[in-house]
Amino acid sequence: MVDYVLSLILFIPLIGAALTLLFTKSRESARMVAFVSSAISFVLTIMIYLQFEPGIAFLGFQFEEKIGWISSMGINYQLGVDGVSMPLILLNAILCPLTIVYAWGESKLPNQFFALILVLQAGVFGVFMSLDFFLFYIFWELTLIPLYFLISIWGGPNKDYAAIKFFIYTHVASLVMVLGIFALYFSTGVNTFEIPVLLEAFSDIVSAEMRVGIFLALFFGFLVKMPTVPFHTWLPDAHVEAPTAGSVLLAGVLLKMGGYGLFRVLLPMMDSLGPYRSSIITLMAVLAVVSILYATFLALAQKDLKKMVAYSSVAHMGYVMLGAAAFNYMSVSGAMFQQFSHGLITAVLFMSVGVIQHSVHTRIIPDLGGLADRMPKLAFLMMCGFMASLGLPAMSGFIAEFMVLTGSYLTLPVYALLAMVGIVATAGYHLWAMQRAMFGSYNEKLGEPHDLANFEMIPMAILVLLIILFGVYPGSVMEMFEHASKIIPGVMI
Amino acid sequence: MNYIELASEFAPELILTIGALAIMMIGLFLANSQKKVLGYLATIFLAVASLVIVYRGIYDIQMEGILADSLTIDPMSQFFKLTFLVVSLIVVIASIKEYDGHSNQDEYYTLILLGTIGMMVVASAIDIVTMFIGFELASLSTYALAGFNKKDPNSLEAAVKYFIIGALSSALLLFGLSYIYGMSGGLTNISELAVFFNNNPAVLQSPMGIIALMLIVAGFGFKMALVPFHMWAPDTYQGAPTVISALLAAGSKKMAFVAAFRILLIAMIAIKIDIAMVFMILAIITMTLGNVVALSQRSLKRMLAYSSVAQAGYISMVFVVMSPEALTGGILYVMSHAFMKTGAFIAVAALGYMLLKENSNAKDVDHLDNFAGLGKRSPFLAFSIMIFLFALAGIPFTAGFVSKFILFLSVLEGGFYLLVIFAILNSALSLYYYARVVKYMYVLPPSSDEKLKVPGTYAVAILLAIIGVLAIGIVPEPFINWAASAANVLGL
Amino acid sequence: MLPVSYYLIVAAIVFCIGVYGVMTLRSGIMIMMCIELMLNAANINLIAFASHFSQVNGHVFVLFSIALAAAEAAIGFAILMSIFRSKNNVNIDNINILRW
Amino acid sequence: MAVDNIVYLIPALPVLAFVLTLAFGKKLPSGGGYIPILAIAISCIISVMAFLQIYNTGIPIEVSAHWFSVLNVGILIDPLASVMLMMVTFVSLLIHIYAIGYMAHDPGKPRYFAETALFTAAMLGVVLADNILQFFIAWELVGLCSYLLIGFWFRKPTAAAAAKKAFLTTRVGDVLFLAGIVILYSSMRDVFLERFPAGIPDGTYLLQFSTIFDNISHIDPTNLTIITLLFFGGAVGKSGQFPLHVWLPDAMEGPTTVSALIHAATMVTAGVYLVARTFPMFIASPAVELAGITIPATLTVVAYIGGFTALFASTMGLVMNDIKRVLAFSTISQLGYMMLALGMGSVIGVAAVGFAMFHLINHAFFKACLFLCAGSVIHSTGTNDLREMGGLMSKMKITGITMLFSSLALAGIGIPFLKIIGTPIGTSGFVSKDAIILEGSYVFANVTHDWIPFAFGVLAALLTAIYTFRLWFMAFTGKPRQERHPHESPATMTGVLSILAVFALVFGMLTFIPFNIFVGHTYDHHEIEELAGLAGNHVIGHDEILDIAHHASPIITLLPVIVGVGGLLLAWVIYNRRWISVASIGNMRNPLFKILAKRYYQHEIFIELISLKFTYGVLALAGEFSDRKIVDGIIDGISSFIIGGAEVLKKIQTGVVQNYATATVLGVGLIALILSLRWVI
Repeated sequence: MVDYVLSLILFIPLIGAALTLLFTKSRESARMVAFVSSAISFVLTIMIYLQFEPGIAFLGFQFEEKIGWISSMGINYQLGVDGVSMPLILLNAILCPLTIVYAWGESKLPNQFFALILVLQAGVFGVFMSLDFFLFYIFWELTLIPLYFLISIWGGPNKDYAAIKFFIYTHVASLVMVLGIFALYFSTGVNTFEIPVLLEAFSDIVSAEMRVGIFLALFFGFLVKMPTVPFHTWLPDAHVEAPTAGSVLLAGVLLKMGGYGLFRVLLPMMDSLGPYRSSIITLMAVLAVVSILYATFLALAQKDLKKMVAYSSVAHMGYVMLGAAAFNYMSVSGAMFQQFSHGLITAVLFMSVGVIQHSVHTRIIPDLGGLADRMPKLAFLMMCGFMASLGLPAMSGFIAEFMVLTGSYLTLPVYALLAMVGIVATAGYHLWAMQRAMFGSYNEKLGEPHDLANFEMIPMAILVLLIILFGVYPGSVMEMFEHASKIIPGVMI
Repeated sequence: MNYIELASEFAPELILTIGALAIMMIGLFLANSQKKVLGYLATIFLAVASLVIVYRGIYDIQMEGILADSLTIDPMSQFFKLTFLVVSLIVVIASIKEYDGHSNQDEYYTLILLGTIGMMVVASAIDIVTMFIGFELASLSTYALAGFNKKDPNSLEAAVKYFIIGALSSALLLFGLSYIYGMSGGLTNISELAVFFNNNPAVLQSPMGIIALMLIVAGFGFKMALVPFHMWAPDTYQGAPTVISALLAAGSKKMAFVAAFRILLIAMIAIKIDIAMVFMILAIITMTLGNVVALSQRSLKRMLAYSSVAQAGYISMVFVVMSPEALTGGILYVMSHAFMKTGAFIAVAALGYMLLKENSNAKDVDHLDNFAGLGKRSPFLAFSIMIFLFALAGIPFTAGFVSKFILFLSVLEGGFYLLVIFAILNSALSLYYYARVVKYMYVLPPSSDEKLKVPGTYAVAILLAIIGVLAIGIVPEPFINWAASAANVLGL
Repeated sequence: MLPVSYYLIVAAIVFCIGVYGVMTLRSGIMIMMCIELMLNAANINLIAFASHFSQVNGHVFVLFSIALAAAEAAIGFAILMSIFRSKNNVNIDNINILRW
Repeated sequence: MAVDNIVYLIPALPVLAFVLTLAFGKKLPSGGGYIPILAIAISCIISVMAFLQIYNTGIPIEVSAHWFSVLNVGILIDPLASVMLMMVTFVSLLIHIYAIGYMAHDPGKPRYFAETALFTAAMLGVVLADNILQFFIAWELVGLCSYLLIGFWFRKPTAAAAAKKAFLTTRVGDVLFLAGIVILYSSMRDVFLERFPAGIPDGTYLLQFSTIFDNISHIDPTNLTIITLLFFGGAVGKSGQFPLHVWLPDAMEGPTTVSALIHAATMVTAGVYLVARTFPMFIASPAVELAGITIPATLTVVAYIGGFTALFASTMGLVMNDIKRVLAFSTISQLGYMMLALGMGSVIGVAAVGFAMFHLINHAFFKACLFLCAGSVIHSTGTNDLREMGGLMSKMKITGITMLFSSLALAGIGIPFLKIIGTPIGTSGFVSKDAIILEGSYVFANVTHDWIPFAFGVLAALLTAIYTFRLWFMAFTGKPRQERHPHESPATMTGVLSILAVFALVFGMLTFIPFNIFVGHTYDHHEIEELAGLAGNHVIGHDEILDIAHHASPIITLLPVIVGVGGLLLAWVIYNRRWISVASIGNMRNPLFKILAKRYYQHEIFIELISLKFTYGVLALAGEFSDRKIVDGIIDGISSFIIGGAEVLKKIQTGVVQNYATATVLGVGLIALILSLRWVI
């Protein structure tokens, strides 16, 4: 079984999706089938996580599977995991079942809803596992479709605009990325789409301009996905309209695909960029810092709680970029950990916002007020989430930010210090929102809200516990990231 | 080569010819209600012809110079013939229900078979005379088919526009070919022409050669529906009977590609730079205009027509890149597009049929509004339309993705960055209107809750197309190899 | 014997007249006649070349082309007849329900 | 070495108490308040055991373990930490006991006790940290608890706003602190890479205090000054020094016990503790020149900011009518004294740490006592407003007397010149403040001829006495100004008050000498001298300090007491005897009064101008505008351009077939044009 374990993890959600879509008639059976299939994936993921040995060698993949597919073009069905992907796979395996539990009460077309979530899960697994660019791109695209449907069927009032904007914007980016893949494919001349082979062959490309061009094309694809200012505007719109489960997965795992691409594909190329290396690093650093500061101030300006959280995602992903740009193992492993941690944190935030929306039917911060009075459980969990998001120590976000900032200061001191300016404003919008939405006297116009239902509270509580757990003891996840980042060629130790 | 051998070489064409004649004859003796049999008969003939082609070999067959050097059988011809046959087969299957009880069914099926023969002749032709004849045979049949619903003003308008522009283009093509004939000192065979022009490139670069090129490109551009020779296409695809639109978009359009491959890329390869320049501009404006205007369409057939225009733009990048890889991609794209477009049109036809059955006065059955809530009314139909549209948009696991992937890869490999960027942006743009249909089907509420039952023959036709789309999408290897061997024929 | 260019020039003129007619005339029948002109211009070319090179190819081509032109005319008139039946004229410039 | 194995329980028990109280508090009597009391009591006992061990052996307790990456977790109990540890556990314990009574009627008790337990744990984390990052983590967590507890009555909008303000203002300091850590890591890394070019050996933790202190001399002096200045920035935020002191008065929105525990005794002193903790770095930081700007030596900055804050805050304390705010300003002012004391380190060396810590501990007792007394008053009168109090002495004897004692301590009343075995006689505030002013700033002035810190100290002492007794006289003497009938608080509360009052009175006298000797052992004197040498300073020895202080002129020696007693009398004259009309000074027409009452317009500057007008109004809204109209506007513009273009382009399709024919012919022309381009090119 171990031979195909990755395929199992990948395909069980897909099978589950098919079952859910075709054979479940009631809400109860749909969510049960969906939960069970994602839970099986989770268990299998834990199994391989425990067997995983961190940091064998650069491009040393484990649990590898390879089946020829389109041999004339060197395309294979090839899966494998290493330290970069393993924790992210774990993240995906954690978040999806929790999201399904959170959406336990979904009553609009439940079988389609849960099926789409499972497809999304499978797509993201695929991206993190693929060792073949063709396969990678297929899964990369495949994640768009379920989310497009999640937004456009279960979305808010302006869902058409948001869904299509999300769809087209990210599609354009992935097409640019695929151009980079094409160029990489033919200019290395190795006649294969295997990621490890292409990465190793990248330095053999004679023309430095070509190498930079490939790098930039791929970079653009990842940039939009992360997203980085100024290519971020699809994200707030998508979040505002998406149903909570969609937002959770969008921010929780889909954005991570962008960062994953950065670590998997671009950083190993960094050393081969020759004379352009420093300008590329400057570009990345500028984008990162601009993302952090700009998105932070935007978050401050938002009246819609969900939009605020969306902008906070942009800012947090800015740290990922900064860590990658600094290109030393501390910052890179911090950036990787930031991805992991942000996935957990943002899920809590979106779930909290979802609960507010659901029980008082508005998310506009000035219209809320004093919710802590009527919804103490929510207030507690949301407070935990907000604190984690603003980078409070003993929560996972701090570990990540500390590693990123400390690491970045070693190579990009000015940018690291600039990024720190955002920290105060980050605390500012979180606390301001908290003050206006949760504290003060209860706004009676909001009616009688119900506090968290159990199915909402359990996933949020689990996430909060995980955030604290990883904040207090980053342990094996951090170890994997560290080993993975130490062996990237050219990375500063 | 005796006649028996000759007949065996051309068994598929002969079978269809016999079939066409037989159907016409049998039709005389059948009542309208019984003529449905003819549809099954045509299906059988087409199926048998396809099987013969497959049996005869599709990869490595090579027979030159049959019938006074006018025809050939090579992987390219086999590839295109099989494509045409499958498209016709799907169209015929779908038509069985569409024209059940119609008094002119015998003519209808005869015309389809004759048109298919014409296309197959073009696929095989290596002589410009033969090619022109095949071209005209296919065109004439389809002119009539486009106007087949004589009582329907849309159908008539479609036919008349198609006919006039078609005839004009034939004349342009013929005039261009006459110059080729004259310049080469009386050669009509393509390989001989290639030899001649390669030895005397100056001839083709003379004003006369340039005029010939202009006219030939215009003639083919009409069939391929390249902007600005595409003007007939949206009107005709919209007005013609939907199944015939499928035939036009998937069949006769592709015929122009195979003809152009042979004439432009073999015979006139001496001026490949001029050809590349022309097609570079045409490809860019074609794909851009097609996609942009498709955005504004509310009639699904018209939208598919513009999408078809845009796809022709992608395929015509082959004439710019002119590398074996590009040609492989282009040829594979031809087949993929045949499946996707046929499927899409047939699915629209099925919906139209059901809506008309529900309410015989329904107008504009292909209007986008009629697709609202189709996911609830007919899950099968909605799902298949979604697959076809996503395939057209180039979403993974479909034929459209694989062929776009290979085609765009080869264009980039050829160093045509600008072109590929245009193609990619257009591809992204196209997602907008495809996704809109999907949104209508799955997001918007249906106008009535009544379930729609897809008739059996439609379902079979759609399934065939889906199988094609997914087969190329999931197991592309054999198809790519096949397309590559077809591409090798041109010896680029 | 006249040089071949004379024929070609005539053919070109005829062709251009045909093109002009297709672009400007209203009646379907007139347009079809113009198309015939264009086809025949091509035929003149072919014949001229064929006799110039003393070849038979071109003649064959022309014969086919004439046959095809006839078939084309048949279909064209059939379509125009149908139009005439429904509209009582063959002015095709006001057949424009399908547009945009 | 039994204590070594259980020291981790010191912070762990309160954490456990936090979890238990949070989970089961609702079901237990007193909101589960006994759980943290028990836990903290045990922590307190262990702390004392640890103290005894260190006192006896002279060897600090060090426990360390790998955490992740290049970081470790560990516990370091040296004399400095030990005294702090005992103070924190003890005061926290007393305040928890007091809170059982004080919070008895509040429905949010379980939450209160959970949060204070967490706070205690975090504060102990600060104290025990053996590396700067762990210090920072705990430092942030105490900030969180402060936030939660200030906003404890979250239904009150002012409380919610105050909580946010507190968090944000301290966050400014925290970011500076974090930046300091980041730069420190980088500098340390450079130091070690120079020493081990092949790579830093495993098990070296660059942020561990011991590692840092061993390598200070190798760190680039410019970096060192920047790092310490940034650290001090953190301390400024946490300890409410100018200009980041604005949050502390507002923080009084929390329950009074919280003010006593967090905003008087423990958390706000963390900043002082930070400077004391990293004192070797501070003392080694020279004045440097960076990009043409001269940056003064860090300790000089510390001294000036501290001294200024001491004076500045006390001026505002003069006019406040809210009993707790007076105390809050007093806290800021006293923290300024501690900073001032530390700032003297460049001359008096490690003695500065001793004086600052001594004042810190004393302050913890008397200020906690003052706050708890205030709490007791508020508890019974139901108001914070001094103007509504008066004549409480008769109703609340114990509260009044304990408050009087602690006020005496705060005002620094004692007997000058009289020393028994070297120990001055007076309230604990007198002992420590006297040490700071005389043996600290006077000696400093004597050596460097810089009299400004001394002046700050003396002036602040005068004002301190005035506002302290203004408060006491207004609350406890005169006629009752309220309808309500106050009553004495329950025994749990008054018991705690009494204990604290006793400490406020005698702790200073009892421990002055041993305390300073003990704390002085934290750092090796010779090393400190060497480090001071790096910054170009000469540290004088203990005997020399005493020598200079003893030879000061009697006026100087008397000055602290004179101003103390003078202030007391002035307050008595105005607020008890009322020989001078309060109204004639304290009205808004008096510009001096107005500016004080408006607290130097800090609210206007900080809240209105910086946060609302600039950050929100300018930056955030400009960002929002650019995002919607420019960044997204371009995207939307492209899409509407294309869709609009589609509407235009589709009109080409006129439906007239002749036009199509024309297009075909034009197409041929287009091809001709393209082909002719070739000739042109």
